Amino acid sequence: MPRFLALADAIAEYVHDGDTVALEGFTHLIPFTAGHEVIRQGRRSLTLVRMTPDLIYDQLIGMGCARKLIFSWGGNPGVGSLHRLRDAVENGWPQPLELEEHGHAGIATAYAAGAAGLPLAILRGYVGTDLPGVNPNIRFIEDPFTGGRLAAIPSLRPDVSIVHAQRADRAGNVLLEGIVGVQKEAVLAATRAVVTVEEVVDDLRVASPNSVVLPSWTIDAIIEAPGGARPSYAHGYYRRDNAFYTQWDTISRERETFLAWMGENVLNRTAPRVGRG
Amino acid sequence: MPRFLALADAIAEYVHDGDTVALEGFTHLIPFTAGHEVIRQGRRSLTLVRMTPDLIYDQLIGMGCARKLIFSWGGNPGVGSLHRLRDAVENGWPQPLELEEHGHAGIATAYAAGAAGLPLAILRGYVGTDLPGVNPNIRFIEDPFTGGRLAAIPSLRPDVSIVHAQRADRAGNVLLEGIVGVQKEAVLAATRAVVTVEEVVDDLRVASPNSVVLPSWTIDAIIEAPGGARPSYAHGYYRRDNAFYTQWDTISRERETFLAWMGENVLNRTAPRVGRG
Amino acid sequence: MDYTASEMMMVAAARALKNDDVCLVGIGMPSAACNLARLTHAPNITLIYESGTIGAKPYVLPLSIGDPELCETALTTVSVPEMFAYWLQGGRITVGFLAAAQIDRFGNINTTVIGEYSKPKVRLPGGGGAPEIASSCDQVFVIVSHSPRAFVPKVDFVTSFGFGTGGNHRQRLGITTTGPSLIVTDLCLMRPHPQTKELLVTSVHPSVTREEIAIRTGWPVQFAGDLAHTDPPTAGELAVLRDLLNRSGQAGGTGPS
Amino acid sequence: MDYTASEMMMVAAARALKNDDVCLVGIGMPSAACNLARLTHAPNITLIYESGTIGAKPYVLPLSIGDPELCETALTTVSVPEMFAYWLQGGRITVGFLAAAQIDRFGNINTTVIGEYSKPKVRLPGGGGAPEIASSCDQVFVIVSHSPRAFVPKVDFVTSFGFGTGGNHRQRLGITTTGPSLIVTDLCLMRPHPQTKELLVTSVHPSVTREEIAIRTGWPVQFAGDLAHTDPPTAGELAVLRDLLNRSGQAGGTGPS
Repeated sequence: MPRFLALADAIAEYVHDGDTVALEGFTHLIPFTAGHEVIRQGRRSLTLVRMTPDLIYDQLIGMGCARKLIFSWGGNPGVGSLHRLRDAVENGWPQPLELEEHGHAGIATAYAAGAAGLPLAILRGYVGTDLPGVNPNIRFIEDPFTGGRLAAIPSLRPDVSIVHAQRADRAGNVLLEGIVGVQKEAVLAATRAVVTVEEVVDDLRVASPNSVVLPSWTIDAIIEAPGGARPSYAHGYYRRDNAFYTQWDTISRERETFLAWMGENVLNRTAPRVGRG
Repeated sequence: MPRFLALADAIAEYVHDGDTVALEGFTHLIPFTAGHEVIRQGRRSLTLVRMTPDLIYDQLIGMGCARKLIFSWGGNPGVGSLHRLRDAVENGWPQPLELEEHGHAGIATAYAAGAAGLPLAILRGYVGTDLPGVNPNIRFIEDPFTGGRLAAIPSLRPDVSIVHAQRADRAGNVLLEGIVGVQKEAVLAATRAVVTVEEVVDDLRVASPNSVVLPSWTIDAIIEAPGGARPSYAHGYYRRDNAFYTQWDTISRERETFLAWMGENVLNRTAPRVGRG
Repeated sequence: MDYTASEMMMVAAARALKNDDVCLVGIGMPSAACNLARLTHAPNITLIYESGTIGAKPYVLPLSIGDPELCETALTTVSVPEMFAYWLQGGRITVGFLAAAQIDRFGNINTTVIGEYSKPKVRLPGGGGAPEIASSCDQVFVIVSHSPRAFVPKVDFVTSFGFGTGGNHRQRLGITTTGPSLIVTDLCLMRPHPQTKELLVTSVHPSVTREEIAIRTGWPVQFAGDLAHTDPPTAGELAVLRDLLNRSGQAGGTGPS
Repeated sequence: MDYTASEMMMVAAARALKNDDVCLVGIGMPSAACNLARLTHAPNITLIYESGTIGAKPYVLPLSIGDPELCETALTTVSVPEMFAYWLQGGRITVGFLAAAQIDRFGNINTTVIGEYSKPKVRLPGGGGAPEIASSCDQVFVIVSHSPRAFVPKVDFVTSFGFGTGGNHRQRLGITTTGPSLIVTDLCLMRPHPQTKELLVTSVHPSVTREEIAIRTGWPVQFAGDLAHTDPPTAGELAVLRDLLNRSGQAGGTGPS
């Protein structure tokens, strides 16, 4: 049974300097509120993992929380670059950022392999590309049956995965619905799992026997954080703030405007002390 | 877009002598009606694949349709032996049956690998057991990252997979709900896919965006076959006939009673000529 | 209070389960034992059936591992490939239950064939989920009737690896889980010796003698130094169990598994 | 009827799609082109976004590949690991769309870095799904604005493999799919030469000259012997496209992808 915690307490307890951390979400259900608390608590030297590092990772990187990024696509979807990510890679500001770069197929299957207790993932991929030349974690193995070659990458096993979901029941079971991304895999692959939810309810309201549910005993901490995915969205609760994603391009382009925005909108706010569900 | 066919026409067109055939279903949604038509049409030399060959495979084997079985558990769930399977293996009646034997984990991941276009599946499995000694399709590979050993088996790619589902819409999209087994993987891994359904409807009535749906373009033929899973069951339609599973132990124990039952209940019936949905 | 040997087995297995266990449940006695635990001292135990039903709370015991009752009462139902990949192989199960046609002194189990594989005297159903349940669950509980036919010096076929030839054989093969930690029979409980891993009788059921156990074990069975005596089923345990079996139409026993 | 170069690109890409295609759709122009096809000549086309939405029929164009509009209109939404395993790698996609920061004469694509990888002049977003889209889809369509900066003799980094060094390089690497079969630019359509696999101009858009194409291509571009002239967008195509862009709030263009 997970603990129902306030956000600040959960981040303090479960996210440590130097951890490998995945805040997952594929456009939908991105755990912004949790990420902001990681920034406020000043975590350092994190290895961030994510298929699609987007604005929250741009913010974590720009605020100096990360020393390494394991990723496959680092852009602002439909808008353009992540300027803080670029500044870290191109200019080492505020500190250098080591990259371990994959394709989506690689990261997705590496999370799945982690969830499945396998040390590696295999896929038909990377053939002919320059990625294996810059990422020693992309290798090739021989199929003992056909003699064919397949790409192999180590499975992903984050120290802690943080995801946002629609709701939890009071026993701590969690429902994810809509674009579910790799969140289930990220949770099951991780040593520790922290989940923010829109609401804690008596009845999980599971629509189908095959709905995506994380049982309570797979989760360490649950935080009730309404709006916790904004400016991304929560299917059935609120929609994506596409305008903010566009504005971020301007906010983040220069270091000064970025720092000013972070000060006003993240650092000077305190995490809501929501009581238990 | 799949074709809506009568059962006899679909089996005649899509199941050929010598094919590797998977009639999948994990206790739930077992395609009995389709299997009976395969028997009536006298298919021979089939390689049957199934995690849990149960009564319909006992019938196919006892009627001489199969030359080989790829499987992991061949019993009558909660009741005991499959007597026709045993008679084929122990006494070669009505003909010898070659076995390729795995564990559930192996077959499940081999279907998944087939669906994923991989030539092999890897798993932590089979270590210390005698199965690799009797199944040359169980081998071991070395993980290039840790040096550890993992079991490897060829992916499963049936010539034709046959499954039963709750319903199809008129465009040919199919909904599976409840215990969904490996049916999605079996369909996606196969060269040809035939689906019997309880009903063809205007509205698929999908409960969740994450419900298990097979898009029309993954299926070759759909047959409206109400009750097509009996004596197994269809979640939301009818329940499992546990009494018949128990009776089968008596019916199938002796060759004569088996043949009499098959004559009366399968051979002397014709497939319902259901029109298109 | 009168009770049957089967009832003693189910009660003894149920007692070994804890409230926070996540069990991969087999059909028959394991299912009865797990649900008895859930209905008595372990209300929050998680029951998983390999059909993909997670957190099932069946009101009546299923005949098969995929009965509608399981899906209808489960927290969620996942595909079978996911069940074996994320949940079993992923190391999420604390206790897996296995049956055995044969079990040897080191807890290796045969459910494949009696006789030679290529020309068997009896073709058994096979491994199903058992080979990987035996290697991936933290612990394995085996429920089996005590007879020299079942308790053999060496199994005809290793379907599910226990402790191999004993000692650290599991670790040498790279298996990190505990293995068969409890054998429940109609006569006694057995547990592996901490070093040799040979199965020892650790608790004798009421009104069973050492001689009876020795006669019905196919190797020179050893008894633990601190041999215990199994408490008989309590009236409360029996009432819950019989009610469960009765409403499941399985009062006469749980059928062959 | 007046139209923009972007409109010509989207219309030309849409025309290349068939009613039974299963498309892996990128954001921006590919999404506009695929939905234009769906709303005109290919009503049954299947649109898949790599967020897991299968059979999406968005009324408004999404800004991201995971906008709510996609899930809400899709036949079903699967997990991202399933999307890449069963649907892309499984060989279920007939046409994948790719963007390019750089593309070379053999259709190799760079979306990773300009300059050296370890010390890039410009760090681009990276591959995302592209490396495996390029190898697993039956065909790949590339939509890219025609400039010498984009059409380079050799890409700085091969993010997505096209035809490598040409000829049978794909087959030699064991890749069985067709590769980039159509490049749509604001000036022309290009297709690979059947043998050499060098990209040839096969159709010139209205009022574009060969010289202009040559100047804006970073290698000595060749023209097909049976060079065609692209039909301008029809009034019907433009009406549907503009209506789609307008209601999506993207009338000024589809934004950078």
